[in-house]
Amino acid sequence: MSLELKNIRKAFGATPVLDEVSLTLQSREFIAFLGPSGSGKSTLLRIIAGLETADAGEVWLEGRRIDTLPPGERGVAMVFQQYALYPHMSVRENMAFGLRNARVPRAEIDTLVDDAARVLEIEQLLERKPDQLSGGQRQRVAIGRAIVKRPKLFLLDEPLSNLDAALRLRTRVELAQLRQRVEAAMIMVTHDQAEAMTLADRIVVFNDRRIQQVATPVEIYSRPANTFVARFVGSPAMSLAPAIILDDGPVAKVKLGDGTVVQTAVPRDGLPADDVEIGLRPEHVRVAKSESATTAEVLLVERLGERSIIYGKLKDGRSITAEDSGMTGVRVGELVPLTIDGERAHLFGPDGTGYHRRAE
Amino acid sequence: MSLELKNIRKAFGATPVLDEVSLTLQSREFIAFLGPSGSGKSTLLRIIAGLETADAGEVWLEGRRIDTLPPGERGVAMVFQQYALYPHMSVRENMAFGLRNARVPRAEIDTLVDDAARVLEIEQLLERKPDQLSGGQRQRVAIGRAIVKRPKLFLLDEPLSNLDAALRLRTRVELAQLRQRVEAAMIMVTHDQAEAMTLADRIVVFNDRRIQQVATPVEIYSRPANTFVARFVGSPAMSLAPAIILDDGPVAKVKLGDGTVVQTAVPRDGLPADDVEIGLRPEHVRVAKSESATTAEVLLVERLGERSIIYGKLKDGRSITAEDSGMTGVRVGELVPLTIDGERAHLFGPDGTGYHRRAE
Amino acid sequence: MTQSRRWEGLLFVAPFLFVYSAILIFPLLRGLWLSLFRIELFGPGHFIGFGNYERLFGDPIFQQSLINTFLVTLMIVPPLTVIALALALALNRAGRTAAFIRGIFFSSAVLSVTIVTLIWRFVLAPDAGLLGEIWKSLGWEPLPFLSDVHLVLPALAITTIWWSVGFPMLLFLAGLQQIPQDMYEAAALDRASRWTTFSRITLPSLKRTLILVVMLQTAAQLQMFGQSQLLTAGGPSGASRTAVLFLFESAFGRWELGYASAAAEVLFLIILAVTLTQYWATGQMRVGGRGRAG
Amino acid sequence: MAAQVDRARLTRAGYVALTIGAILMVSPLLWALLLSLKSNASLVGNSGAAFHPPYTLENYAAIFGNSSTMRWLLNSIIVSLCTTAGVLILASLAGYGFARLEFPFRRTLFVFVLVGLAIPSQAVILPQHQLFAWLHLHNSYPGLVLPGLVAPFGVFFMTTYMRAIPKELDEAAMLDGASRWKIFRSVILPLTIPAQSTLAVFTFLGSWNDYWWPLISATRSNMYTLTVGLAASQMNYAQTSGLGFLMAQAVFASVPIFIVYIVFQKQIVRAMAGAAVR
Amino acid sequence: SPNDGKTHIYLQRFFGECGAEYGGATDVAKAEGECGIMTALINRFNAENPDVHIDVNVIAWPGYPQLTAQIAARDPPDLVTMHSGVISDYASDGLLEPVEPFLKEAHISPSDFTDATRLAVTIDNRIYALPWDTHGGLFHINTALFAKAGLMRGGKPVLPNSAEELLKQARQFQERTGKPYLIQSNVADPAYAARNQFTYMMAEGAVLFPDAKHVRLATPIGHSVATFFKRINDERLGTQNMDTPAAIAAFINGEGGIYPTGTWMLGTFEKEATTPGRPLFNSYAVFPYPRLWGQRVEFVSGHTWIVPKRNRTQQQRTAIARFFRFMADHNYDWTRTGHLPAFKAVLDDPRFRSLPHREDISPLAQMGRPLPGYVRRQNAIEGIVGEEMAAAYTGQKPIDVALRQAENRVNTLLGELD
Ligand SMILES: Nc1ncnc2c1ncn2[C@@H]1O[C@H](COP(=O)(O)OP(=O)(O)OP(=O)(O)O)[C@@H](O)[C@H]1O
Ligand SMILES: Nc1ncnc2c1ncn2[C@@H]1O[C@H](COP(=O)(O)OP(=O)(O)OP(=O)(O)O)[C@@H](O)[C@H]1O
Ligand SMILES: [Mg+2]
Ligand SMILES: [Mg+2]
Repeated sequence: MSLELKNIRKAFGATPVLDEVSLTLQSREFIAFLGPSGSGKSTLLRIIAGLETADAGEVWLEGRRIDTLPPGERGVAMVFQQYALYPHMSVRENMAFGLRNARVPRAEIDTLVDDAARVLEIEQLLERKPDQLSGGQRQRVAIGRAIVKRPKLFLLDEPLSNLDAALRLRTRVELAQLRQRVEAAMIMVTHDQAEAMTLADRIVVFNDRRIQQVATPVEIYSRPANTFVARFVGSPAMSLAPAIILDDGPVAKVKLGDGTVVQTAVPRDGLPADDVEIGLRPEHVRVAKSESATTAEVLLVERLGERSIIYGKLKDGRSITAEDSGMTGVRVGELVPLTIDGERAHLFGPDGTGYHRRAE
Repeated sequence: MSLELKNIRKAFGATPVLDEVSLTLQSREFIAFLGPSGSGKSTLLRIIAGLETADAGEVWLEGRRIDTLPPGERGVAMVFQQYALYPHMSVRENMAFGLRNARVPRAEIDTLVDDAARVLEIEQLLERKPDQLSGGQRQRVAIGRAIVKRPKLFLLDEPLSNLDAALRLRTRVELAQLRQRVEAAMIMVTHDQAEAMTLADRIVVFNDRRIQQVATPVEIYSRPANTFVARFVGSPAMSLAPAIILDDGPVAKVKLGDGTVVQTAVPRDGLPADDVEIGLRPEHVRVAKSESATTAEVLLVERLGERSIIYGKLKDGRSITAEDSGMTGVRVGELVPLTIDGERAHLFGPDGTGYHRRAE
Repeated sequence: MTQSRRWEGLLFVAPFLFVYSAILIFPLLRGLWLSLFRIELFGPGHFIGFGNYERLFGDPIFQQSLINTFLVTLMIVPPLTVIALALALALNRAGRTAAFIRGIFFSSAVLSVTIVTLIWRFVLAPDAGLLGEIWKSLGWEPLPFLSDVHLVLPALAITTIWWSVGFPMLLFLAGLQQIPQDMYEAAALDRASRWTTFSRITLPSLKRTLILVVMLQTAAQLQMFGQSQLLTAGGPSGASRTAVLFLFESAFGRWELGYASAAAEVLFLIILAVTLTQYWATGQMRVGGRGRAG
Repeated sequence: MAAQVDRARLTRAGYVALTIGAILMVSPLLWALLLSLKSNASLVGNSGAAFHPPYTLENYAAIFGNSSTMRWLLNSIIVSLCTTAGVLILASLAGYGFARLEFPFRRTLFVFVLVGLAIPSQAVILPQHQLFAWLHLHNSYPGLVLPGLVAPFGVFFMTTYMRAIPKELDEAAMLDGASRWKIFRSVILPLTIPAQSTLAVFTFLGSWNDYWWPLISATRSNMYTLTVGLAASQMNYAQTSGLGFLMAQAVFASVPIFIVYIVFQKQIVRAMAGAAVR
Repeated sequence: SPNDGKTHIYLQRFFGECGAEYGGATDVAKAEGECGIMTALINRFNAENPDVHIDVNVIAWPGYPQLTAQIAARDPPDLVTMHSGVISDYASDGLLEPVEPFLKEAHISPSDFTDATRLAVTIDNRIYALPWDTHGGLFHINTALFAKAGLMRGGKPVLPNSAEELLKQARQFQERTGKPYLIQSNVADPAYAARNQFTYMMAEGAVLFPDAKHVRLATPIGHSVATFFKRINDERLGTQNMDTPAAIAAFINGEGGIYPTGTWMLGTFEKEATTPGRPLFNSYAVFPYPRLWGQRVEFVSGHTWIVPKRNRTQQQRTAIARFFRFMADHNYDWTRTGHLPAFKAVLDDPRFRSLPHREDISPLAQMGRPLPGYVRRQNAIEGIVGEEMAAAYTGQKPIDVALRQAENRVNTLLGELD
């Protein structure tokens, strides 16, 4: 067990930001904090780093309580959103600064920095100043600065959000590889779910001052704990629509507002009485070749190359998102038949709790 | 015909930025400028707006030569990357500013602003100052400021790049809808290809001071004019590998470096003699259930929920990207069998020109 | 944060606060104490409560000096601000010429007040001065800038503006460079005329600088001393005696330490009131907070 | 019509006005320079003589001929440099404290410092003199330097400037195990160099031209600063017979500051962009 | 350095610094100007007294802020130049040593002093300074213009004997030459108006200071003096808007008939008068202020040497006495500056009388009147009276008002003194 957070509470003035947050990280685990803006992700990260003090609660790292220590002594390293490189220091100095403060011998500093630079392929940049680097290079320096300290825990606050799409993708791959090479746990804050899904062992979904779900990416995607997680994760978002449970069988069969009946694989037991919401991912709602269970009016077609997303509305006005092949012929305004893959449907109770088919 | 650019040339000091660029826009067409950073997209947009002067060439809008007019009189409106809202003016004043300068009567200004605000759903924000708005709201105000002027041409310079992932997606949809409602042509600069693919009628791909290709999104994706376009568009990027054309049949059959033979649908005639590159989109390289034509070592698995991306390397060390289902069991380090959909393969000549299967 | 770290901040400000309190605040308070005495430079003196203040408010010379001070401040601050702003606008461009001209407009600031007044004496003196010569060559009667009750304050104002235009100009230049370029582009697309661009974009964006300049200049001009002392000795007939000259004369000329101290305190309170009013009015009071990237 | 919509092009009238303004600014200075090159005798009763040759360097010779001048120059340099260094140190420390650190009464203390902006120096000069007399600091370098260290504007300036530096830098350094002091010295200070140069120039300027305090504090000729020393060299209180000499002194005394300004001009403008304005 | 076995005396003076020219000069006769002569004198003293060394501290004119500061800091010099009008301020607070013991040791008797200087250094029958000169206002005259105006008799300019005559001559002068009769420095120079008012009120026998606490200005005499000078301005018989440098330049350039200013300008003007080609060449004469009514007296001041109170060794006291003796012996040399001697003997010295114009101005040493020694803050008073009178002369204030305000301001000032 690497990091343990116990009942962290934090308010800025009168506005509470975190409410009794607890969390445990395994050694070498890569955790992503995912959540909308303002949900307290950065704040929690900063509490772990010691840049912010919690109002209550404890932070333990590898068996040591660290929330009483100054940031520099906690054994954590952080990569900031804007990198926060020291603009007046060369790349080498930037990376060496923390080591020098820790009174590491000069020779050892050089070795550590050179090693890290090799790993990150920034050896030829060591003598430059940050403003002579491109965005991606800066990022790597920021990571390098964290690596050299050989921390027990890496904290990354939206490390990719400043990069353009292409670079972001590349850097994402680099981060994933880095992860294999360093012997530390990592926490990455993001509000880009693709990032979280791609990189993390487990994802912590935040909303409204609380942790909504802690689970592996696959689980978060396929078994969202509640409507918030369901809608927040997945792009395009899951369509949600009110449904009534029809009374037969061990797995729920539901009827949508437009009359469509969907046979789900969600077990009946535990489900609330009647009013639920059905959740359908776009890839489970496909444009049918022929007549089918339900039809929708097409509002917008997004052609993404390898597939297309169809934004439509059902007969009762509920919006639904469907998928079709990249070369779809569907046009805006058309009525298209849809097939719903009921096996993959999710149900949500009135309090938002999610119910899913039995785990495989 | 709405906008016509004729042989635009532009250099900053000694560095040329645009080289004989010509382009024609239809009325009400939505064009996206797509290209890597520094390829001159913004510069061209600014030349159209009159914020920059071309060294040579002409700009015509609806039959009128406009490159001699001051920016305010060209009948174009622009949405800036950082929005460039006037921080000391309320939303209403921001939107009214241009109209007031054009001496539109006060009552008419009010109507126009109210109308635009209604369309953009920012009526309740009209009295706020920009710093009291969220990123998405600011964006809409910036668009509103452009709309009220009823321009013949909208210019948008990376309008979405400042938004977070979720908001970007929503705003993208909004932009698409806006597009249906205004009677003007639109040019949007972006380096996010998903954005360009989703929204534009046609995409103009820039690189290296020149237009690389002008075509519809589907065509850009399925028939890239050259290797640059091929690699730049599509995420994850198309894998490219050197290949030798094997001499038989009307369509090319090629052999990759690891010996794999791929039967493409690209007609032989017009193809260069022998050395070509083959281009394969990830969705056309799939993890096979059983033994298959080729195998790759897995370097990284990106789980995107509904599908997974496998980054691997072929036996000859060439990297290749493949796709698998969302719940893939593939692990890093494994050797996996791959099926290549040769029908969808692209070929590229030594000068980079693309050759594709016959258009459907 | 732990208690010790909270006090750590105090350590950073302590050296300045110590020097500041010892060398500025203590003398100020001592002056306050002295102002309650009838006391000369030498000799014991005796406590008279607010006697000095009563005398001060009944002293027409002091009242006149206060009025002069306000008038001259009013004559200086607005034009100085406008000129400095105009210069900054004109000189806000790259290139050696602009830098050279900026240097010229700053150059007067390096002179000491002694030299400035000496130079301006030769400009303003009606019989031998530069302006006088120009006037005469135009066939006009030279204006007696330094001996006419109504012209002497404007003369001081002109001198001061010439002397101090450099610093505000630099402040405005800096302010201008902070205004994002794209706002101007947006305005150009909005068909804003040059005047509209200036009045609706540039000026509002410079608000903070403007206030800073006005505030600093107001405080500085309310303390005007050297120009009045050296150029006109406060004359004619006290028409250019500023408040600081008054207190200087009281102290060094008439040795009325208590009285001068009282005048000093009154002047201090006035300047404080004016400065703080301006400061509060602009909401500069916010100190610290989470200083995010800017 | 084109790009540079920002820096509105100067109109012809603007150019004319600017040129006239520049001439107005500079002509008194040139005139002073010319005067300094004339013998005193030739200027008596006729300052117009400045516009005709012969010119001479005798006034400068007189300045350098006075054995004390170099001593005064040295004093001025020492005092101005020490004052400048002191102000930079104190103001930077305090600026950092006010901009970044939480401590009791921070806002109150900041306002307390701002109050200093309103204190006319003439108003405290006598109590100050008494204080320094008690401390036996007159006719000493500390006596000349200390009052100059009280620079509320410097604190105000550094505070605003430092507030504009991204706070993440402090935090990164904290995680790098740097102490508060180390952060201040190694991270923040180097980033405030433009502001430091501005403050340096203005402090140096003020200290160099200061007259009244050195006048009453340095009463021994070997402790005079240049301003006081040159004033004492004045032979004639009416400042007439030594006009050329006087102007030579002015030029001589101004040159060092002007050099300082030219050297730092770029930094200054950049610095003010950082502070002041936000 | 202090360890050279010599007795060190710390002397503080104004008059400027001219070490470049006179740094090593001991030949007093060859020195020129206040600064030159003073520097040479002190060099000479040091040379003649090898056991004593005078450390000179040159201060900016007039040096009182510094002296005050030094006294406050308990570190005053041993010898200081002081205007006679200022002595009372320091003396009455007990900050100065009475100098009789030094005079005695130097064998100087107060009766050697001219009347004007003796009065000036005596307060309550104690002598507080060694007087060094008398200076006061003189009529510096452009004789070429006077000739043109028909105002020369026997090679001497005709000066008025009464107020009316002055006005008449002035009008005549103005008519014939087209130039102003009087060059006046009215701007930033309160001393000019104060000198006029004091001089001509004294001439009518007015008691300006009946006691140490009161001034009497708003009297019929005061009124008529002010009226007279106002008339000069009303009739534009004098220049209106000049400050001192402008007035000096005007006089040197022959822009007016008479420039009433101090003795200290004599040297400068004389030099002009002996330089061929200058407007003033061979056209310069100078006299004390003429009697316009009443008695022939004139308000004057003077430079003196004072000894601030502090602990001194016997050697230092002796050295000060020797300095006094030396200065007394060399009083003539100082008169070459244009100031009048402090010692009667010099007035009769043929060397003095043979100096240009000295015959003409020497009456000033006898007719000169300082303000009474018991009057303190004479500088400040001069400033106040000058300011108010200038306002009255130029018509900026009604005469009554100006006189009353001057009186009130001075009385308040004096009344506040303990
Ligand atoms: N220093 C502070 N003072 C007051 N409120 C703060 C402070 N820091 C953060 N907050 C508030 O606390 C809440 C949580 O902030 P936090 O930065 O942790 O969000 P986040 O999840 O990181 O959001 P984002 O994705 O936008 O970075 C927000 O409402 C924010 O406004
Ligand atoms: N004012 C300028 N002066 C000099 N060079 C410039 C200027 N503006 C742009 N450039 C250069 O011109 C090239 C094209 O710039 P442009 O802004 O058009 O690129 P872009 O395609 O919009 O890139 P991005 O996606 O980063 O916005 C770049 O190399 C840029 O550095
Ligand atoms: Mg955050
Ligand atoms: Mg761009």
